[in-house]
Amino acid sequence: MALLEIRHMTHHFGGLRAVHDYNLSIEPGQVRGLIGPNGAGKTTIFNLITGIYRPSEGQILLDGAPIAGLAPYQIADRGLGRTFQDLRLWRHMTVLEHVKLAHYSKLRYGLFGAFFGTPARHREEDRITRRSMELLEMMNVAHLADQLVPNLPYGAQRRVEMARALATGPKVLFLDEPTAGMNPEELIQMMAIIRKVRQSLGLAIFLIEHRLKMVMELCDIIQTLVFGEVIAEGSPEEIQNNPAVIEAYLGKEIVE
Amino acid sequence: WGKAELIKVGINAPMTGDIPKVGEGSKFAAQMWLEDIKAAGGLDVGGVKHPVELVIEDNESKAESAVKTNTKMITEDEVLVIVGPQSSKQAVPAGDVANNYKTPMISPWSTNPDTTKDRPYVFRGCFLDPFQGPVVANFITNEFGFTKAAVLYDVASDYPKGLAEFFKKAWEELHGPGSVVAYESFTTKDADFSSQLTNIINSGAEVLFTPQYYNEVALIVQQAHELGWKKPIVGSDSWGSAETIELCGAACHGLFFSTHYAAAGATGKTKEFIDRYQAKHGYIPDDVAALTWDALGIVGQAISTCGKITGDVEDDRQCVRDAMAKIKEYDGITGKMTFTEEGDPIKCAVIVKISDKGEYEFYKSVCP
Amino acid sequence: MVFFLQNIINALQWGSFYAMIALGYSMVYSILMLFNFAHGDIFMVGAYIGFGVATGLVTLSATGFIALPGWVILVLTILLSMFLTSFVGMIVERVGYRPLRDAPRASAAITGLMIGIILETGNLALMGARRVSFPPLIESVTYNIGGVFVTNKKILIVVVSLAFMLALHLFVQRTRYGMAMRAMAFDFVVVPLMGVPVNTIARLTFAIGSALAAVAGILFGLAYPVLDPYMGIVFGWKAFVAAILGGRGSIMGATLAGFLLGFIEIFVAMIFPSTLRDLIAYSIILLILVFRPHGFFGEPYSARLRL
Amino acid sequence: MQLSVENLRVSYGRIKALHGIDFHLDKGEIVCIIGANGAGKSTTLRAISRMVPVEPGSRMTYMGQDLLKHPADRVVSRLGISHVPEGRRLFGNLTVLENLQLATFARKDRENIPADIDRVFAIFPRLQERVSQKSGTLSGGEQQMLAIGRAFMSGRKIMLLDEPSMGLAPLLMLSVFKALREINQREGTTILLVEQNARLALQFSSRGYVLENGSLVLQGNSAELLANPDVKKAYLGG
Amino acid sequence: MEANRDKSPSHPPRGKGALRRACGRVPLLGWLLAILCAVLLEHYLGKALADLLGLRKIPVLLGVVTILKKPLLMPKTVLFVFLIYALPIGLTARLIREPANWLAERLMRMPVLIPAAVHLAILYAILHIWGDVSAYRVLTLKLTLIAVMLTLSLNVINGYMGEFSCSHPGFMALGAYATSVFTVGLFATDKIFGPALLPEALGVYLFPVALFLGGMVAALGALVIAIPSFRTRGDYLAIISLAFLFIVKSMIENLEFVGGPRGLSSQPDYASLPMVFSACALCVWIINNFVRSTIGKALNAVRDDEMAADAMTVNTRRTKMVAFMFAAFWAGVAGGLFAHVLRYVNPATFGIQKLAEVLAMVYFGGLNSVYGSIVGAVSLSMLSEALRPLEIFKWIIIPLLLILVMIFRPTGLIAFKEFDGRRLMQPRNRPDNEV
Ligand SMILES: Nc1ncnc2c1ncn2[C@@H]1O[C@H](COP(=O)(O)OP(=O)(O)OP(=O)(O)O)[C@@H](O)[C@H]1O
Ligand SMILES: Nc1ncnc2c1ncn2[C@@H]1O[C@H](COP(=O)(O)OP(=O)(O)OP(=O)(O)O)[C@@H](O)[C@H]1O
Ligand SMILES: [Mg+2]
Ligand SMILES: [Mg+2]
Repeated sequence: MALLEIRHMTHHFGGLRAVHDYNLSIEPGQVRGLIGPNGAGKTTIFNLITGIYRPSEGQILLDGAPIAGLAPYQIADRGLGRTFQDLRLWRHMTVLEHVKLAHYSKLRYGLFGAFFGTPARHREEDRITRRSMELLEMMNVAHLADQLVPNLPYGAQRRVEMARALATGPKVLFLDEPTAGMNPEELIQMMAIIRKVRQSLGLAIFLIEHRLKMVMELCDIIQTLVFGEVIAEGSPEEIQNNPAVIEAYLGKEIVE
Repeated sequence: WGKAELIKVGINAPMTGDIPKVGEGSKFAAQMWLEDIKAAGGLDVGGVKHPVELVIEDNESKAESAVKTNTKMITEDEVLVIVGPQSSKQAVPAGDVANNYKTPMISPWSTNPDTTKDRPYVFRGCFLDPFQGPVVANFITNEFGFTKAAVLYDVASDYPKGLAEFFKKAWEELHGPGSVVAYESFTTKDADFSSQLTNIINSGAEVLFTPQYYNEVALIVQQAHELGWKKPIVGSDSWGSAETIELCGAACHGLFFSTHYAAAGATGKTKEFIDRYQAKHGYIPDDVAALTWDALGIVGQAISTCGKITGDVEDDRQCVRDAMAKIKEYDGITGKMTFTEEGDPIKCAVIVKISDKGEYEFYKSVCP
Repeated sequence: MVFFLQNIINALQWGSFYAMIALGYSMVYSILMLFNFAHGDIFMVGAYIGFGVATGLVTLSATGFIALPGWVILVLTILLSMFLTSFVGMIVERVGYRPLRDAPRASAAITGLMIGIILETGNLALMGARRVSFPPLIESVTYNIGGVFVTNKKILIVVVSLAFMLALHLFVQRTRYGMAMRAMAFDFVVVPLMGVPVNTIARLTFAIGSALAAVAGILFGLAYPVLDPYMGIVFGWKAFVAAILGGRGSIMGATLAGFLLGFIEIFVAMIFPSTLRDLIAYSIILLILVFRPHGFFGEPYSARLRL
Repeated sequence: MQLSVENLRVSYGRIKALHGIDFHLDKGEIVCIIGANGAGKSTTLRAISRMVPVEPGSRMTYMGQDLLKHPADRVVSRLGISHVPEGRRLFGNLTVLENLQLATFARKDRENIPADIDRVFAIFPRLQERVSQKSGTLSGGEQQMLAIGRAFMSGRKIMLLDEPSMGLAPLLMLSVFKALREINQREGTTILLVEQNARLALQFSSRGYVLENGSLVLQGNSAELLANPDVKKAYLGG
Repeated sequence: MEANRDKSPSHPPRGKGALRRACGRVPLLGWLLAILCAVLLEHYLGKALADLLGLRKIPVLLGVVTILKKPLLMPKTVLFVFLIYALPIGLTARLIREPANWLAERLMRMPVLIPAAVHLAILYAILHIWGDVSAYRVLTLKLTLIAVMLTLSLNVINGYMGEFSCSHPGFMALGAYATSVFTVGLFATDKIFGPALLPEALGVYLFPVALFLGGMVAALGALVIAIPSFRTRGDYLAIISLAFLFIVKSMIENLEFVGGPRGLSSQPDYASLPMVFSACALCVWIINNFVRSTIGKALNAVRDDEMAADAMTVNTRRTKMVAFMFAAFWAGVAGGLFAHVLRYVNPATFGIQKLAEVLAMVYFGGLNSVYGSIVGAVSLSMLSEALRPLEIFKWIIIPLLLILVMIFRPTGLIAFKEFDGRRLMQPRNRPDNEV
């Protein structure tokens, strides 16, 4: 049984069919890519899986259990972590607080601890601080721990978002254009980070990207989405040479 | 004989907030009273002329502020006696403070029984709702012979609400249950009463009683006429302001209300006061000014009859309070007053008719 | 039936005030996304300015110098007061809102609240504690139509306010000024990049909103001729309710919600014991919002909105 | 020289973003500015379109007249300098069409507007399909097209583009750049382009500047810069 | 750090330059002890000094009231304040700097509750002795402490969670009435509830229970707003909360058994200074604990980006519900205390005006900040008390001041600042604690 399995997922916005009969199955440790022209419905697929929208039709199974219809926080808690295409960080919080907060559902002190500052709470806070710092180190942003996020360079913000997503303890990590707005050097750094994450945490990754270098080098299997439908699925080489993909997405000049 | 002790009189009045006009009236009356004392060279207590100082404080028309003001005047300024606060929502909690500190206080205008209840140090200068309600009910019955009345009042304000209830009770005692055919209310600061008035007109009432303040009176009366009401409208002492006519105009001519004194055709001291006030401030004093004036008169008399001011403010307060409780038949501009055990005055009410010139004419007097 | 019709007339008049004031509120609200808590007090100032102008004109006309009929005075009063009050609005914008444009919205709301208090207190200090009576510019005539009483003033009020609403709606929906206003509501930082002069639009918005408040103030003066410095508070807050209930930035919504509020208040008082009016009326509002969480014409909460 | 910038200095509070840079644009050119994250590229564009205040001593002239005496809206409406801001910044509550119309707010030649809108749709047919959709719900790439279209509507003397390739699919990226070149050639619009994707930017432009930590460190024609080993190392991914 | 320490309420007016540097290394403990000295001085010598200077009484509120009422007395008043407060505080603080630092250091080595208790005890002693001089001061103090609770609890919703809630006076009213019904019904003889049901003596001990109940009633009321907040936010929620306020007010006006608009009086005199002080200290402590915990930080996340919060496992519904109920609880407790300080409540007290007052305090002091709320509540309460002699102009000056603050510090005086008790109490003899 696959880790995450999606069957026949379809979604409409009003009259617009954004996603049609979408299927996916991710195995542990896999890196999957999702590419497609702008407006194809990639982000919508992420939003559907992570519970921000509820699919009009179809099933989503995580470890065999259906998760469609659960609230986003419940889905996140069960092991789907994500980043956002348009960086959704909390303006007034520090980097460390971001990562700590993502431990929310796993906190072991309740409101009582929050109100009265029990020793259990202090222990717990110390524990998640340590773990958060580890994650920040992994992302090479530990030195920024006490900064407020709006002051950070764009690339750092992306990495904070990723650390935050990892802190939820995901089984599958969803990355929506993690390198948008980065220069080639940062792109290479980001690729290294993703490899590191995959190796050390052993989780599956699902990636939306327009930077071909990234997709082709990192992904095991790539899906190409056009108008909400998957037109091709396969290894990087297969995709790169698929005429339909070239036609709809890559363009001849790029491939050449 | 050193210098004569300074006597401080506190005035706790709403200079800002909802009813600044009331504060203004109290302040003006108090200042006139002080002028008189000054002219006389001080307040004569047992043959010694004591200088008098007014401590006028703003209570912002808020309960907590009135409490603070009273506390401040008592403990900081060490006033001998306090006049005010005017409305019950401030006078009730402020009275508690005065009573706790054993400082005599007289609220000229508060009609809520709680203000003075079980508080030996607290007095008031006006009659209470339980008295005024029946006065009006009897008056209407005797004068017009009506049996079906309607009431329109402000639920969120304690004075109109209290009076409305007492009127209703008195009326139903006279004419049986259900004889108040419409009992309608609105909320402070409302300006439109058309729905309630439509209900009232629809109910077949013969008379409308509305114990409201003057600004609302103008609106109620005009709107009632616009909705086709031609029957009498009767009010209470809260109508007794020069502004009622100013705001209401001809619409109010010919209406009746019960009050403490009638400005038009007043004679003697009352007229003197009215003329003096009008000369100075340009308008005929409201009932609240007249009541404050009387309250200060009572205070003055109580201090005088107390016999001596020692400078030990606690003893003096006790002395003044005892003297005040003993006042008999104080002859004020709003009538003769004697205090009951609770510190409430026994005094007559006056029914006033608004003449076609817009003056308040004495119509008849009703005594308990 | 007569009874019912009468209350509809009542509600129309009452609702038109809420609608007019909500409209001015909604103007500012929909453009700058600010709660203009000073709006109720601008309404008060408008009424007083109207009072001043009307009294002046009446006196002038009484001297016989130029005898003007009542309706001419009324029209002149409305126009002059709109003009004058719009300056008050512009000053409020300049002093209280422009410096705070990048600040959290709530801070600007607090400034508005404070400006309101200053206007109230300033009025109290200037005019003294007495209330003033608005001059009856037109002879009140009551028509009895089958037991339903209607006055010429009521008709005037409803008609004038509906006319202003329609005009404003067209202005906002059809003109580029209106479009610029709606865009500013969303993100005013980049509005200048479209060649739109932001300050002018903001000033214009406040000017229009305040001018409407002046009209409302004068009509109010005609219908309820007692003015006091605190008369705007309750109206301001209720307009706040109506403006938002209508839906963020929707002129039609604000109008509709204003009338709705008027109808609810009048009819609740008609059907239920009137002591329970606020309790029931606002429970209804609350329920409406529970089931329509974004007002009548509003869009869902957008994360772009500042604090 | 159409636009000349001398000693441009900008700071955000205590953070100095630009330390006095000089550059110029000639009419009809395509010029790019490349540089790392946070180098001050966007700030440069914002300074030209008067979105951020500049420090005293900075000079900017447009066709010989002082640009600094114009507030932001008049830079667009009088001088015809339009700006596609970073992150698109569409008016999400307006429809696609309304966004385009709004950009013509101050235009005097109102009769040409419908034709111009049609031209935008000709360049980006996708927008025509979405013409009455609220722009807030467009996909990232669609939004980018609209942002460019909007700039096209508001001013065409100079267009300042802040990372137009961000988030675009490869094919679309090409068509956007083609469209830009078309606008440049047909209308004679000068284009100042800021890009992370330095290779693309240099291929597309005729001249380039390299910005590092708020100062210009290199300039030259694009082919030279492409061949420059330092540039290669730092910005072209080795 | 330094700047904020100066603004915290119990501190003397800010010194300048050299003086400031000299005082800079005095720990909080030192300041508290120095102020204690000053108030003791006033307690024992104040009257004598006032007589000597020809002032009739010890000036309340640092003489501002006196100066405004009688400007001629200004030199004397200022001299008094200087001799009794400024000079002794400055001198003592300087003199006991070393021992105080030593003591602070020792204290900080113990479990944090102990130094906290010591500091609070001294603070209480200061307030108590200061208040002993006149009942007016005590009353002002109590109402100020209550204002702190209200402001702080509203900040939880409006600052930390970023909603614009208008219902706080409503919560306060619920608490005030619930508590009053409890105490008046059980422990007082009055005309509404008849004779006392329980012996009077028990009342004082059960008062905290009454307050707790009041808080719970308010918290239940908060559900009315918390539940719609799942579906809507921002402006819509603002008017829901406003409607709630109108509803509560109207409901109480219609409840005859609590007196309707006439109000409810004869509450027993339970709200003593120690009671109010402990409630306030508890409130500050618990709220501060909460907002600094990761669970509390979820409020900030919901404010800044709810969708992201949701995707990061934060149960946003629960978070909102907790925030509303928690804040309402404290507003209810504050309301209960308020009712017992005044010993009278009526629905008119809990209207728009109260709302404007609390909102002003929150935004003046600073959003998202416990410091800010304390500073906002204390400074505005004190200011509006001190400016009372100006009557109408007070209501021009205070709003102007607020507008200026908003223009220059749009998020309030001390916004987004964590209140760290431990750091506050640190000894300051080492440079690293200086900052
Ligand atoms: N809430 C919504 N309401 C209506 N339409 C929507 C909504 N969200 C997205 N869409 C539409 O659905 C389509 C798919 O959008 P989506 O954001 O998934 O695209 P994408 O593949 O992520 O594109 P990009 O690469 O540009 O980010 C787009 O045409 C968009 O306009
Ligand atoms: N609004 C702001 N407030 C404070 N600092 C800012 C602001 N905007 C930019 N900065 C700072 O100014 C510097 C230059 O920023 P700018 O946005 O111009 O960089 P950029 O070259 O466009 O980078 P990027 O590639 O990330 O867009 C950076 O250090 C940035 O942190
Ligand atoms: Mg996308
Ligand atoms: Mg940039």
